[in-house]
Amino acid sequence: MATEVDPIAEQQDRPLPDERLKEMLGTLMLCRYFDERMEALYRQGRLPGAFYSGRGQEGTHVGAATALRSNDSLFPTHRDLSAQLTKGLDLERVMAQYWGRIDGYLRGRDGNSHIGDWYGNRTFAVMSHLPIAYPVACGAALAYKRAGDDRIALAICGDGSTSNGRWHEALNMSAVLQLPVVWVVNNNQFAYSAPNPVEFHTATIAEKAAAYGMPGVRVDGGEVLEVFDAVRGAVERARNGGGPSLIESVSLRWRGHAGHDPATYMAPELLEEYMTLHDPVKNFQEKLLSWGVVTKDDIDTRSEQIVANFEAAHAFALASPFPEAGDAFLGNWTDDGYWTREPGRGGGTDAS
Amino acid sequence: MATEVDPIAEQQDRPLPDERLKEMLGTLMLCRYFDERMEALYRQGRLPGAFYSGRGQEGTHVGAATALRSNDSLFPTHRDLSAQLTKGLDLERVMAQYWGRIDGYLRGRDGNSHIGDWYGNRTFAVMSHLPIAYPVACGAALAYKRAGDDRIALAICGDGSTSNGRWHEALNMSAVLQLPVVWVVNNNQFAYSAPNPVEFHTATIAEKAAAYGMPGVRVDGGEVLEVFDAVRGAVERARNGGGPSLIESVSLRWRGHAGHDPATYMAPELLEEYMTLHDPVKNFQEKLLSWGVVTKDDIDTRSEQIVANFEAAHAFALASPFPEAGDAFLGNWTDDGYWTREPGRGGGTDAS
Amino acid sequence: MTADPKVEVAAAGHGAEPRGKRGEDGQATYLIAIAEALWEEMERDERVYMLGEDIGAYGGAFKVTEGFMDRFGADRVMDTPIAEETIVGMAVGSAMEGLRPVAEFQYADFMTSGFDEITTVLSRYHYRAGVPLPVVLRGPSGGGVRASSFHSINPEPWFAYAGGLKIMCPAFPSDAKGLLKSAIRDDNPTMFLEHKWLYRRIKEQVSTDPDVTVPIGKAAVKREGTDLTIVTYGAMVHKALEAAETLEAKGVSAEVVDLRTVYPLDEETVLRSIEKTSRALVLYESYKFLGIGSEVAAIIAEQAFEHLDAPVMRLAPPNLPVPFSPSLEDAFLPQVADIEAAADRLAAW
Amino acid sequence: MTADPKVEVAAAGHGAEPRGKRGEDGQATYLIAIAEALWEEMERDERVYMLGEDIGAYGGAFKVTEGFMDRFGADRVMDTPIAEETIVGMAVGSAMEGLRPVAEFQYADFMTSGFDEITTVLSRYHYRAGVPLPVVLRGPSGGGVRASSFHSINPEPWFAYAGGLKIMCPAFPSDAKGLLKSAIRDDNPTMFLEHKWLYRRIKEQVSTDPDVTVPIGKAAVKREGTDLTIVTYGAMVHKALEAAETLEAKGVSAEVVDLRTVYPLDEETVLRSIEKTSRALVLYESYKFLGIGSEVAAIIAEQAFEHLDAPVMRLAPPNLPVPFSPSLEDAFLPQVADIEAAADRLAAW
Ligand SMILES: Cc1ncc(C[n+]2csc(CCOP(=O)(O)OP(=O)(O)O)c2C)c(N)n1
Ligand SMILES: Cc1ncc(C[n+]2csc(CCOP(=O)(O)OP(=O)(O)O)c2C)c(N)n1
Ligand SMILES: [Mg+2]
Ligand SMILES: [Mg+2]
Repeated sequence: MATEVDPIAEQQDRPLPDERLKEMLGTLMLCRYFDERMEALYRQGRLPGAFYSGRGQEGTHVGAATALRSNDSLFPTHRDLSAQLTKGLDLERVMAQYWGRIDGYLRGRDGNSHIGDWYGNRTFAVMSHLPIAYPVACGAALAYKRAGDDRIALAICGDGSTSNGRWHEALNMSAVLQLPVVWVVNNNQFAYSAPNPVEFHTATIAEKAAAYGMPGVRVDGGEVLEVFDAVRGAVERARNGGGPSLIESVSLRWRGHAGHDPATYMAPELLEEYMTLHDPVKNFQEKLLSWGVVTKDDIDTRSEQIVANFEAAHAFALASPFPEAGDAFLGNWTDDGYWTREPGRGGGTDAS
Repeated sequence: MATEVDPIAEQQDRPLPDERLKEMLGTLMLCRYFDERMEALYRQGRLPGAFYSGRGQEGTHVGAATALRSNDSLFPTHRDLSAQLTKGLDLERVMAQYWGRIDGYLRGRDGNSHIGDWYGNRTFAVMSHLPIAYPVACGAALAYKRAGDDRIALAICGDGSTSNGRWHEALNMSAVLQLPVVWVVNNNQFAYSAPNPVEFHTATIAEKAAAYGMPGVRVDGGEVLEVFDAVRGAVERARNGGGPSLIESVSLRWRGHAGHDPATYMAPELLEEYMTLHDPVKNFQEKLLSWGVVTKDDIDTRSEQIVANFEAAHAFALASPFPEAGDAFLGNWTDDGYWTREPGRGGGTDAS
Repeated sequence: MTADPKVEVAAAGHGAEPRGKRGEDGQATYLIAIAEALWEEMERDERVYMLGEDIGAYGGAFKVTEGFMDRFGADRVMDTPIAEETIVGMAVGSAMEGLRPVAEFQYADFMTSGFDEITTVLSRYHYRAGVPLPVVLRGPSGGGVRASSFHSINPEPWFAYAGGLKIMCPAFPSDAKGLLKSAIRDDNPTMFLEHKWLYRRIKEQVSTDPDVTVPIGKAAVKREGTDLTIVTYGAMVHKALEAAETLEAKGVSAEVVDLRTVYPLDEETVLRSIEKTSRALVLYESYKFLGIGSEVAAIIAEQAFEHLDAPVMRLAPPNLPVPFSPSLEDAFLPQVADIEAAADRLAAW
Repeated sequence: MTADPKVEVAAAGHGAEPRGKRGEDGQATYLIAIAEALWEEMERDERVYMLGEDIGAYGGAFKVTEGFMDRFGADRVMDTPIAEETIVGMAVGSAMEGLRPVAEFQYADFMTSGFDEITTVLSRYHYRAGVPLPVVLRGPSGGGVRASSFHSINPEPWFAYAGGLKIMCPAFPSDAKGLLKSAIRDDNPTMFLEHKWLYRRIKEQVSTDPDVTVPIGKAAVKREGTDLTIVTYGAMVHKALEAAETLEAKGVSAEVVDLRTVYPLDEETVLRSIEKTSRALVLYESYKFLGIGSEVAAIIAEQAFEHLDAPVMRLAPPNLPVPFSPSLEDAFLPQVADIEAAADRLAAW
């Protein structure tokens, strides 16, 4: 059965030191700004490839990733770049990936949010097929359990992905083996154009946890601390040998499935409601202001930093060369050493 | 949540006319005898290929299949030959299949219980990959719903198959589309050598139904009427537009996974318990005797018929020719007409 | 999900039937031709229905089925959960009960997510049990649109190996429309791969006669030539034709054979062309190792040996994930210049 | 689940380590050689672990891992649920964290049930993201044991096409042991296909030195000949050698090249043999259309053209489900007599 978490945000005692709360707000603001600017560049035809906006879901992404240690592993989807940014990915290299440049985390081999940084921030390089990283997360968790250390794996996927067989296999396997893994479902209420009722027949996703004999929790993705608290609880449980948990974080996908999608299938009232009442960035900003953790000035300063960092990263990305054509044929087998040496930087093309 | 069904068998009013109860007993006896004799032939090296014994699970198979109309479709597994026999498969053609002969339902193309008779008895030809027929059952059910007739599809699989992604997808899909389908899980407590705890982490399989927003029922496979009653209820529900249901029928796999498996991993006490307390054939026989529906004589007469029929079918199978070698290259495309004409009967080989 | 926003935004008007989306000149793009085939077959036979992700209200990721739900209703234009194994399984089961399903994969890349139901059930069932399965699986395949590894694959060799599916990879709008209609009318399982690079790039006059079809299993000579034969299919046909022009100028006359159907393969048309030109360049976008061209080369080596004046030459991408960066993808895929160079070497042999 | 009960019942003693299961003569069957390789590598490197269905207490459907759990414990000999996608995914994730998983598929047929994780994740991850994945996928493949369609497949062409897995199909116990050890020590994903027809039929003296390995990607000439070359692998190697004997008697000297590894392919050894004999018969048990032999034939046609005195000939089963009935399966699979007939035609060409 799904158990509603008592929103810690309402409590007087704060879940984290002020510095970390401030940091969390900064991350939320960064993710929001990055998302808005990248989408704008996409619409102007200045951003190649695809763009999947995670706007409105930053509470889920930042709340979940904040509950992880740097050596815990994260298995995200195309929608979860904000979670990867929270985990620590470098803005410059992220943007270099969008522009297909050699300094991108995947050296230009993949684009957009199909990104990852295993050795640096322990994030799995996103793959399209949904939710194909879920079974992989079981494996990382298995390794932690075997090693007897207290690391954990956290995987995110969307509401629509829960109807896929891989989702079931991974949850079931993690329960049978009692693996240290946390399953987060970013229920943004749509799978591309499909609303929840087209994807599953239960009122919530959290209640499905019972079918695996694991706890299931449903939280408000508009409240980052509510998400953080629930995920932290699940993470602690996993670290201490308590096995897997499922967390459903509910929000709304504010934008289309990807940059090209006007999402005319979404009811304007619904969007209106979420943008006004469940904006994770606005809500948290107001909370910290009311708590006196930050001042209006702090926020303005942080905003300026973010804009500056974005511009710098954008410039870096555009200045980064394309991969050399010959690189296309390297890096399949470990033996050719492509991934252990610095890549050539002589690529040149005006494509994109 | 799983709801225990109140075993109708205990009630005084009988669920079926005496003639049908008698028929049910006859089918149970046939399935039991067929299973014992075929295994014996296998052990003597006289039966080619593999043999998957369904002994101890006849209550599930006969109870479930008896609740179907002849034009309802059945999607079984390797373990469920008894369900196909109940649906009406002809013993002679079944045995011809085991011996790889042209008169087998699949014309020698497949063997053992990988059998089916779509046009005759509406049973899907069994495939090994588990539970690969579950999604197919959704399709048949979809066609019935589209046609607006009241036919239904019933699919069976084992406990171990519930850990596979296809199982989840099919149940979820059937719930989303509210398809007229009944999902029966033959929980014989083992998947090859794996006991339930290796396959899933819940106490029952029936409770997993809640994750799909469908009713889940757990019944005693040792009591054929209990199974019949639960399945009949689910079938009626499906016929009347009530959507899918899940039924877990609990028994024990009395024999090894297949003829070659001594099943040394199974606790003797467990086997002992089930063979004495949960023998669906013995239990039903005693019930009908106590109800006065059958006499000892009826049973003896029926037994003799069964033995005679088995011998006749065995003789028929051995007399049936092997397929002609050239048949191996026909029947892939509908265009060559192989499946719409009588097959050649000139095959000859002393193999097997 | 789409390769090029500019192109996607250019998706035709909402709710209109495909015919209405042809250009001023009455020409139909490859995409519109496909939509017309679906529309006409849905009109012709009400047993035909479509299922897939986002094909209903949304009209499909590439807008191929736009307007279909309004016309045919949600029962015949079914939106499904993200469950490819079960989408295929449902198609099979409904076909066993007399329906004629056309399942759309949002990208052909996701056919691997339904691989077992496709290759174990759909591909084998008729041979094993004699029940016809008139199922069509369709989806956008191929690269060249900067969509990277997971949105650019050419899966046809995987499914051709299975042996129980007829597989089409048309290069022109007319062939696409005619072959898709044949596929929907065929009682056997078929796979129809739509090269997404062609969707809106290629257009031509396409018959409006709903009964004009193109036979499955027949290749076509798209350009006559005498010095060598380029055997190819899909998007590469257009690169081959472009290269043939330049080669002509250089005095090399190249014949271009478009396989159109990759399984079963039209050996006769290929061999007849080789008998004429005595030189074969097999060009394909599926990976080089065990791509469709491997079989074509083997067939030529086996059956046209006496006619060959030079080795069978192959040009295809390596068996690697299709990379995203333009510099990488351009090096990865055979380009017109590569074809010319190969043809020059072959002609000079 | 097994093809031949008599054979299955002959499974070696319980709990013994594989070495103890060799015959009086010290020879090891193909199955025992595989078990020894696993055992020795488990001993050598504790990062190595096995996962799969019924491999623990039961010792595996074919008893390959019998006795392993007693020796290495349930953590390193893990029984899993029936969830192939997740078995592969777990192998990948654990390899990313430094383990070296060896996943057993009860039958290679069920690799299609994990197809997406194998071809989309395992095969592509290193190229895309640079993380080595030392994962071994192993399982019994091939026909000839009356096990019918779902227990007889040769899936190697499907996985070779993916391009990111090294794939081995050994024919002899020594090669099986040496190649499996190399696979387990390789930092790249590998697939090890054990032809079940060979498990207990073929035995030979096999090195007991735990450090003797066989290099991946190298073919071997198993029989010297001068008139023609039979290029083959797996169970067919033994049929080829048998045919070569009879051919010898008839005055036809056949060389037999055993590919051993089918991806990447050892082109050099194949070509060197063709240069010598000038005639090639490509024999394979994977389906004819886009089976491994299609690529071999294409390579020969492309690179040995000048040396060929006859067309490249192919002998392989059709792309159909492997049928159960002896009369059908015997007609379906290439038999020794078919090989002789083909070789005769080729030599006479
Ligand atoms: C197996 C598979 N089928 C289809 C797709 C195409 N696709 C990409 S995203 C998407 C919708 C995903 O919805 P959800 O899981 O809710 O994630 P969200 O995009 O809402 O975050 C679909 C259908 C895919 N990526 N993988
Ligand atoms: C996808 C898949 N993986 C593995 C197998 C091999 N296999 C055949 S039966 C079986 C056990 C099935 O257990 P269960 O589902 O409980 O059915 P039962 O045999 O007990 O009736 C296994 C693992 C298979 N048939 N399909
Ligand atoms: Mg969603
Ligand atoms: Mg079972």
